[in-house]
Amino acid sequence: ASVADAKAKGKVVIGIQGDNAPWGFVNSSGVQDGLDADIGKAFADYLGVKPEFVPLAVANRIPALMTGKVDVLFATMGMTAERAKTIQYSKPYAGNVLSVYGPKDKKIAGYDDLTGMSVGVPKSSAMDTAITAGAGSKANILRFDDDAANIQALLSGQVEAVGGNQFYGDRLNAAAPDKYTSKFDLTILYNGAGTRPGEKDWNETVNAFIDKIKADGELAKIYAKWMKREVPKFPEELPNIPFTVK
Amino acid sequence: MASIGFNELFFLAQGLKWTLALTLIGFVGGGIFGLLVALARTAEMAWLRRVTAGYIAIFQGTPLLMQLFVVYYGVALVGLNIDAWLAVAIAFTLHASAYLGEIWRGGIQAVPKGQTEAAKALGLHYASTIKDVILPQAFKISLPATIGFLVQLIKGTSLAAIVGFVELSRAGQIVSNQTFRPLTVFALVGLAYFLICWPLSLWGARTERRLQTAAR
Amino acid sequence: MSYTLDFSAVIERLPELLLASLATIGLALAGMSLATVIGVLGVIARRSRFKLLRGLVIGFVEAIRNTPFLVQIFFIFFALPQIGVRLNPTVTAIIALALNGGAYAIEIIRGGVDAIPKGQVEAGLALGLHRGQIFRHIILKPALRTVYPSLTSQFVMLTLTTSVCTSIAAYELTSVAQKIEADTFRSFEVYFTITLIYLVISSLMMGVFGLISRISFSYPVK
Amino acid sequence: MPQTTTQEPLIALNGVGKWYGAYHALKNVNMTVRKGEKIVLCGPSGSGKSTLIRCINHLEEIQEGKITVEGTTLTDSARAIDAVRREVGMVFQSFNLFPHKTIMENCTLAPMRVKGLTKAEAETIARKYLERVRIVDQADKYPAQLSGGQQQRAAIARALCMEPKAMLFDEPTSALDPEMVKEVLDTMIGLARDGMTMICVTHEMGFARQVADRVVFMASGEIIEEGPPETFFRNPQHERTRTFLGEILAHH
Amino acid sequence: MPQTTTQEPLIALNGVGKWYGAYHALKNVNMTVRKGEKIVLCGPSGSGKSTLIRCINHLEEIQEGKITVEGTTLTDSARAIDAVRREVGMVFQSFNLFPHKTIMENCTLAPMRVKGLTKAEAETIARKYLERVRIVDQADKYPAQLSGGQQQRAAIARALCMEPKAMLFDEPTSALDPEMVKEVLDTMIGLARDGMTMICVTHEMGFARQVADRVVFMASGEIIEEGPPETFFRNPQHERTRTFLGEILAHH
Ligand SMILES: Nc1ncnc2c1ncn2[C@@H]1O[C@H](COP(=O)(O)OP(=O)(O)OP(=O)(O)O)[C@@H](O)[C@H]1O
Ligand SMILES: Nc1ncnc2c1ncn2[C@@H]1O[C@H](COP(=O)(O)OP(=O)(O)OP(=O)(O)O)[C@@H](O)[C@H]1O
Ligand SMILES: [Mg+2]
Ligand SMILES: [Mg+2]
Repeated sequence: ASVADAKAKGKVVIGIQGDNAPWGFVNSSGVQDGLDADIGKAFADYLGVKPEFVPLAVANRIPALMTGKVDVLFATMGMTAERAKTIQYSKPYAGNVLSVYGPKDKKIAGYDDLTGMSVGVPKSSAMDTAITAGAGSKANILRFDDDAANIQALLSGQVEAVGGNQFYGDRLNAAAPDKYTSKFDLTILYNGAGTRPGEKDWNETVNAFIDKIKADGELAKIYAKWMKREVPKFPEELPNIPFTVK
Repeated sequence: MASIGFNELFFLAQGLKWTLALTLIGFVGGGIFGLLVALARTAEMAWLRRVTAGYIAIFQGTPLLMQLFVVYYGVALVGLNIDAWLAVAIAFTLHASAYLGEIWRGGIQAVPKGQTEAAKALGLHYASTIKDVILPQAFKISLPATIGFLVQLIKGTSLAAIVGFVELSRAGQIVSNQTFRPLTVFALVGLAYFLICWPLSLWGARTERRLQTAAR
Repeated sequence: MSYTLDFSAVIERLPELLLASLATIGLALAGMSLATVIGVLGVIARRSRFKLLRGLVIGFVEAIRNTPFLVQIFFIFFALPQIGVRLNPTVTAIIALALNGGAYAIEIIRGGVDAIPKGQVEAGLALGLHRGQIFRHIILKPALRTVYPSLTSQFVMLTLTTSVCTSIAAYELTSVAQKIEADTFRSFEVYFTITLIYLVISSLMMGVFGLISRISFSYPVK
Repeated sequence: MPQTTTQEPLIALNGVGKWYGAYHALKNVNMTVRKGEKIVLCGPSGSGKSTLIRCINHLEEIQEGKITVEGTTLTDSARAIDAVRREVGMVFQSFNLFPHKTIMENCTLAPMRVKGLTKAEAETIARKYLERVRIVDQADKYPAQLSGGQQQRAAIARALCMEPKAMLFDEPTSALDPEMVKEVLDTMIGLARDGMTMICVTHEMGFARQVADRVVFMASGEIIEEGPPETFFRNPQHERTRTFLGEILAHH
Repeated sequence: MPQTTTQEPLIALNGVGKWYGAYHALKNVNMTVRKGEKIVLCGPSGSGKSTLIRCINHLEEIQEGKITVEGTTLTDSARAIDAVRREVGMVFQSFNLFPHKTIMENCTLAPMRVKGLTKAEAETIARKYLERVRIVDQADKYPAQLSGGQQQRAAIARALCMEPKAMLFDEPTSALDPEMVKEVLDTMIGLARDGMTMICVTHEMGFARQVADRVVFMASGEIIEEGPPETFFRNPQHERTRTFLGEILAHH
């Protein structure tokens, strides 16, 4: 469906993740929530249509987009050059400060210190990508289905460190006070919206929308609500990741 | 970080509802087509038996998850956009009919040959022979195995998450990601499955015993 | 939909997938072998004089058969460390597969044992053989032969179940596939490919099972 | 005590040849059975007796020759097979009653499904024949609740309910305990007396003497010799027949 | 042609009573079998013949009375049971050969496991007894590859390989085709001539006449009468025996 179709129908179908708080998730009442959900709502407003959310899992977000089951993905998708060969990214709208977390008393200052360690990451996440790139050959990387399993693995001692996002600190602290801390930051990974390659209308619309919310402070509001921090400064371009359809 | 409260339990219960609905679809679709598969597998035409054998090999030889994926997304690739319900109905039917068909083939072949011959000698036609003579006995013979498979199918419905169903397992995963208590959540989910499956298993075992004593 | 399948990314990483297939086969073989052992020992325990032992086996079988494999493997991986048992993902996966397959094997083999004509046992008794000898020399092989088809199809299912081991980060086919999918977003290509690989693996298994049957159970029956 | 028989041939086999794969099970078999005639078929194990009578109602296909029953030539066409099966009833060594149906249901199934009788009509007929074999009081039991002899009589009644022109028996008493053999044989003798056309595979030589018009002896898929019981038993023509009779009668 | 027998009692049953649940299957059975004696046990179906001989080697437990074999009283103790089973061999109606073992392996299993013989020793013995029953050429085949008569002879050889003092036979020929009965009976007659002590449940009256020292007739769990074959067949004392013999011999 094209943007025009969506406008005609008065509905845009947005794919978000179903279990990745605080980005995109389904809350206990069964309603989608989180940063991506709020951005999706703003996007629908921008188009002047109603949003329809499809909660997706990591394994099926791309198929859902490619087969037209959703119009656009706001699904916590870290932007990498390799992935950009398959889907069309928009301009970035969020950034992940990714860190390695580990026990307070252990020295982990950089990738080299991960040598020989088992390190947990949520499978297919930005952390997975970053740590695999940085320490893939040195560390024993265990890829769990989601953040919950990843954190549980650290708590139960199945791994010695985990790659996590900015929220891991709070969670670890709540589960085991004062035991774990952030060790070092990985590269910042930006999230972009995903559309089907070659579909200019969606890409341009999404980019225009992102420009608008960046400019009018709406993104900052949503960011503060969910990420509890300032909007990072976004790069103008990323190597080999085009933001627009060529 | 939330704790596991009423809301979470209610959410899990919603998931349970879908699990039961998906199970029902699998049972009905698998039952009907499984019967056809079993009959084709025991047919007199050699080519039909061979085709069905291939069908069974494919659906028993690949993970159900992949079958769901291929039916829902793969078919959409070639331009057929089907509803998620239809997709799970088709995938579960294919999957369950392969297994049930194989189980019931065994049952049909375990009915002594003399029974078919007696029916033929009385002039009964194929349909009547199957319906009045073979199936009632084959069904009895394969009942325990059938129930065993149905229990596995109930557990297998969890894979429907890939086409977007938030059934019991997926609900558990979601709750676990909100509460960060995967152990508690999955213990609850495990218990729920146990409570659905166990009565069925017990019934299966009881029937098996009853059939065995009756056969003596 | 104008999606064009492009397998180049998958083909590039085919070696990874093939290596992971070997891991999957390894997990499956280890799981099956242990499951068979558990199955036989479980059947012996179920026939024992001690009520408690029989009860334990029944409880074990019911608990395993009526809960999802995912819950079982989670339990071993995440709950056992709380009592000090910490197993790495591969070992966890093998144990979980063995216990799961073992529970089914107990039920299946028991069916085969029950199907052995009473006369066989009586002939053994009349010859002066003891219960253990009768089980080992007279019952076991024909019982396994009777249930061989059910047992092997259960084992094919076990092979496919190895894919769930990805959730505790075990190294096997599905986890590698998901990694490749995440890196490249080539979901269809990846999933189609591994579906095919699973089909090849399970067909190979069936072939090998057939061979084993021809070697081990080749005695004629009427 | 052979019965008088009319001259019309009810069943005729002409040059029948039958192979199981490469194994030649029936070799150029010729045989004519007239209405009311009673034939006892005997011969060593594996000689093709069962095969022969199973070919008559097309439980086995033949590859050579021709089988005609009441004018209908048995081809592979479904109509010919149906017609023939309606005319001949068959009783098996292992009874083959349907275990999940009562004796009454066993007897009414085929008349209802094949002849389209109503339940009431079928039950009337069934009661008549269950009476005939003297187990009408067992009508509501399941096969497993009956003794072997009663089961075999129920199987005979079931076949009779289709009111066939001829009956085929394949060792109907050999799965029975010695004491039950008699009751089944008595039933068969009664049937014979009533003029039923019968082909019966059996080693009960007493029965053969008592009711057979002809005894047919088979070996290795061929009919070796045949004749009325007196001649057959007293003065067998062939060496093979003689050894066979010797063995059969030796330990009695 | 009864054999001379020594006077020592090999097997003795004293006031044996046996219940299956509430069903009284054996009632005060008394019987003595001397070394070398051959007993034929007959009686209607369900009369307790099988039960009786199965009690002798403790395949069934008894609730009343006493069974003694070669001086060992059969209690529930494992040692007594082992001792008795080593002394008596048993042959079943349905052969019960082990289908997954060759005839040779069937014969050597128990001698190796129970008596601790080496494979070579066991095979020497096995070959001797397979020769004895004339199927030594079939030693490497599996049971399913043998005819019924050969299977039963293999079962006899298997029992003999334990070199028992007595043999129990439970209808050893009734699952066989008529032509195969003779070869098994011949084997048994040979055994009898060699002086083996035997208790044999059978309805082969020719065999009884030929080898039995005594025929024992049972009905409803009781021994009704017994005697040497001539007297037993010619002049049975009890009405029940007479009807039974009538039925058994009627259709032969
Ligand atoms: N379905 C079959 N496939 C191959 N060979 C068969 C088949 N049925 C019978 N035979 C063979 O055909 C021959 C004749 O068999 P048939 O059953 O007619 O003999 P029979 O005279 O009835 O013997 P019995 O007295 O043992 O019943 C036998 O050698 C048998 O092995
Ligand atoms: N395990 C059992 N449980 C209950 N009743 C039994 C059992 N075994 C035998 N009986 C009953 O005990 C009685 C005697 O049985 P048994 O087998 O000794 O008879 P039999 O004389 O050998 O008969 P047949 O000639 O039919 O072999 C029968 O009424 C039978 O139903
Ligand atoms: Mg036959
Ligand atoms: Mg008996």
